[in-house]
Amino acid sequence: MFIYDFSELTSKIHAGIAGSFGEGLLTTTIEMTIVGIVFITFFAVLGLFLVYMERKVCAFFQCRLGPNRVGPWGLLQTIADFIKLLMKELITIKSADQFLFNVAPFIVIIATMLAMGAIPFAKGLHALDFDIGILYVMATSSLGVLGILLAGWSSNNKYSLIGAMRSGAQIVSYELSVGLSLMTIVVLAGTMQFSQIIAGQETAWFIFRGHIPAFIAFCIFMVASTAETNRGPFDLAEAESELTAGFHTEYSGIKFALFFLSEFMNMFVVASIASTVFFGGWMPLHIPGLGGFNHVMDFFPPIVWFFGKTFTIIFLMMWFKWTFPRLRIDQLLTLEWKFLLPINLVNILIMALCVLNHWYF
Amino acid sequence: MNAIAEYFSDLFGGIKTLLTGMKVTGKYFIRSPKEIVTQQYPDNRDTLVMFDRFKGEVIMPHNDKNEHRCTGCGICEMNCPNGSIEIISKFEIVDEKKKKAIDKHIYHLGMCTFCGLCVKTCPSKALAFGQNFEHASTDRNSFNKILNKPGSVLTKDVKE
Amino acid sequence: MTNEALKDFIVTCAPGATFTESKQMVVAIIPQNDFFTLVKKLKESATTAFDFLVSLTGVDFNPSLGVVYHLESSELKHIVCLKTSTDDRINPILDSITSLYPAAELQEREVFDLFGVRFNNHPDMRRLFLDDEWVGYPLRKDYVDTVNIIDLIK
Amino acid sequence: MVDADITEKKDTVEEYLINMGPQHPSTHGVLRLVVNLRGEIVKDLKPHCGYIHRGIEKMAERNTYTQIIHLTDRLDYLSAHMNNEAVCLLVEGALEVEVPERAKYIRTIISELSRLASHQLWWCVMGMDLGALTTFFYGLRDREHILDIFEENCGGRLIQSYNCPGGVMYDIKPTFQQKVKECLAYFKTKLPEYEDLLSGNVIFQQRTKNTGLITKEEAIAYGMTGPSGRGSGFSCDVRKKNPYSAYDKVTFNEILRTEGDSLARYKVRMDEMRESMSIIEQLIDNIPEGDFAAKMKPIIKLPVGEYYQRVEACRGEFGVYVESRGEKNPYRIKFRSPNFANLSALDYMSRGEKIADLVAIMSSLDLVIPDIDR
Repeated sequence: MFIYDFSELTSKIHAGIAGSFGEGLLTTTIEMTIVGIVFITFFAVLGLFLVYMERKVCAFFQCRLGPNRVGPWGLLQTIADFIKLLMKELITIKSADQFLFNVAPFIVIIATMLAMGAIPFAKGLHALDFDIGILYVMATSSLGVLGILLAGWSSNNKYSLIGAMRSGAQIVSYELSVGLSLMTIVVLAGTMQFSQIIAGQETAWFIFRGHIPAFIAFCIFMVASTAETNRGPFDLAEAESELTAGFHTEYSGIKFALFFLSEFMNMFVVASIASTVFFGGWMPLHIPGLGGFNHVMDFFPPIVWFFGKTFTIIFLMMWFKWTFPRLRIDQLLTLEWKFLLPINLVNILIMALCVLNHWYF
Repeated sequence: MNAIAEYFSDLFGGIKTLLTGMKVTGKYFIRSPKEIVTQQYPDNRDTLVMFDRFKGEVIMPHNDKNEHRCTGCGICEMNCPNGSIEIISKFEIVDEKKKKAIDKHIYHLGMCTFCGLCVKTCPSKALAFGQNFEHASTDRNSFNKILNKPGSVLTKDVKE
Repeated sequence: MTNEALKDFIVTCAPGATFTESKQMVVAIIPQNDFFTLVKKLKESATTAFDFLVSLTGVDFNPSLGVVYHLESSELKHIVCLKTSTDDRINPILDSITSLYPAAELQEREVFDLFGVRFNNHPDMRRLFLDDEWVGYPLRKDYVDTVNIIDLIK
Repeated sequence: MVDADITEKKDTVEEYLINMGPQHPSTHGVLRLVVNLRGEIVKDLKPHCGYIHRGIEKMAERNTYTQIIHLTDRLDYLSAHMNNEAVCLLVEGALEVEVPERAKYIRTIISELSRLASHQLWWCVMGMDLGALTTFFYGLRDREHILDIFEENCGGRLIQSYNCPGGVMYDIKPTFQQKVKECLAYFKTKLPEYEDLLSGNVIFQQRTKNTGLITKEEAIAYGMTGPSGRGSGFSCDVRKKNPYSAYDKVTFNEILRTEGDSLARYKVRMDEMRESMSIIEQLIDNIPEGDFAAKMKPIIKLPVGEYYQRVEACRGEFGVYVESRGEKNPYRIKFRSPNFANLSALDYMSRGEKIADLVAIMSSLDLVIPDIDR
């Protein structure tokens, strides 16, 4: 296996900076700043691309063309929209809680960015590699609900409040399923560290190694994570036909754009976790016993594998959104507590049995 | 036991209906270039042909000798439910006889509801519907149109 | 039920009822005081069973103000038209039939809005279409359209 | 007189008011509902109408009978043709004019095409209200084929003004039959997709089943007609009850369901689309030759008296009541609009339901606001 390890590059950069500034606080600060700038740039570019992708994908589902006027195939449409949102007036609500109202979108976006830090894009290409990586991602990604609750509460709008309360109930419930379905794989992998999880999938991806329980876990993860990102059919917090725009009814301009962006970035985070945990992340498709095939697969760079898998899963989530009607709040909770959670618990037990008896590949 | 069977039949039945729905949208996604029905409106202006009965606006057809068929009888004005037609007539001296003719046939497009009564009731078939539908304008005076062209006269073959 | 039997039924319930000629249905003019009891009987009696309020129309008969009711029976499929009116143009009051037909609630509000006829025992007698500050009742014949909204043509 | 206006209530910890509308995505126009909520549960609601009140009845009093027709287009714009037909039938009935058979056939076919187009629009909007946006585009796409037929033959896509007393304005085009058949053949391949995408979907079923319940007796008392009434088992189809135009020459079923919930109303409409297609198929090849309109006097004066004419519009019974004093204008004209009666039942139906169900119920009633406000 000759996959390029990005840690070589990063250690070279580190050596270069350390050579000039010496090991210490200054170097760390400079490195962190560089990482931060890289992430914010990546964040913005990816967000714009995802919005474009959503528009095109949903257009094709709906027998439409999608954006096609600004730039070739409408590629610059999202950039134009972004500029428009930047220039729009920021409406301040007279009776809103100003501080919370302004801080809410940033909480949402920061939570998403924190979660992004732990995602391994290629071998050695990640900002953080905790040994409790999965736990960290779950913890940070669920922080976003705080922002949504605050946004709904501080807007002083009843629609917003209903949306925020729905979102709270929804995320608190579905966090369980997301966690448990990831735990199923953790049982199989024996580690919570993302780099270790990917290394464990060198022979074959976990969804194949863990066969039935892993597949069930994947299905549950897909459902639960779609719910956690507040995307249709679980977009009750927005529910534009009931609550006009839910928790962000009163937001405009760039603050609205932050909410908008965070929805898409959450989707990316969730999809990349799914691809990392179930489909080996940047690990190429390996089938045990077929050395030649595996060799050919290795020629594709890992970053292509990672984004290929992630965008496939994002496409799947878009497919859900543009096909299904929205659930009602009681049905949403019924789905979680009556179906997903019991199945998940049984599933994790089955996985434990499989691991104990070596019933996996 | 029955309850458990019901639980699983609910679950799998539900998943099956969801997959059927996804099959429909997925089919359209895969066949998307063929299935797209969007009309590229301003681009397809050259090929866009409206049906001949399409009620775009009321027009008064003139022949190549700049003659129209309106005698100025006022039936269209009377029949119009919302007063969008105004006829200003004048008296001409033709063959030493005083004769009524139209001076201006004013049509207020902004008030028209396209009911078609003027066209239908016109005894000399002087009015017709035009197919132009791009009426948008920033000047409201542009909606007050004079249908008879300047200098036009009544054709000879219209009986009084 | 034949039209003749229906006429007899109406006359027995409301002795003051008179009938006008119509090819389509029985049209009965009922005195204001007998009206509610008549409708109640028409609805509850098994032979008539008028349970469906088709339409409720306010009419300015000039000088009297009235309401025209079209009732139909969903089972027996016969239809009747009832008219009642009041001569008081300043403070016209009729009986509400909302307690018999919930469908009448909004329609009576509409009549109040456009003709100014108040209905006794109506749960929520407010204007429906026009704002509360509107002066006059537009569908009355003596209504003067000061802002010239409706009278567009001459 | 007690003013029971719930807008005067104050918000408390338990109960609060929200204004749905006049600008709200799911009220489909400018209807305003003041909803009293307890958490997500609807306690009661009050409709506030009049945001699009144009005084059509007052305007009609100043117009002649031919001029009124184009005003009725603007009531329930999705069943514009049926509304026109109601006025025309009333005038023809009062003057005892015999309408040519050809006109009757054309009217019936266009009516059923309107019903089909209206139900397609309703279907896509119902999906959209429940959050499945894709249905909206599929419904509109299929509706376009019918609107093209309208445009070619009547000149208008939505509001055709195709009827006139005595018949129809112009004769149909020679391609009419061919185009209608093609359109039906096309739609028959698409209707199963509607069922796959929405009707069968488990989320949709759960959302609509047992919500907005109304019994047959209540539906009659509230005057609910059309598919909404038939979803509760109220046999109210005017086409069956008092056949007009060419409805006595075709065989079709009146779709009745007894459940009385949103799903029943949905299914009634879905089945009505099939019935409409069957009616058109029975008529399309048998359009008799002859005049497309009877000769009418240029100035129509109705004899003194009162007239009531009912037709089955897309949303229920549309009625026209005319009080004539023998002049060329009606003394009083009233349009009995089906949506107005259906709206009055909304409060009853949505009590105790969730706010998300309220949206589904409104969708299943298929309210068209200009018809309510008139």
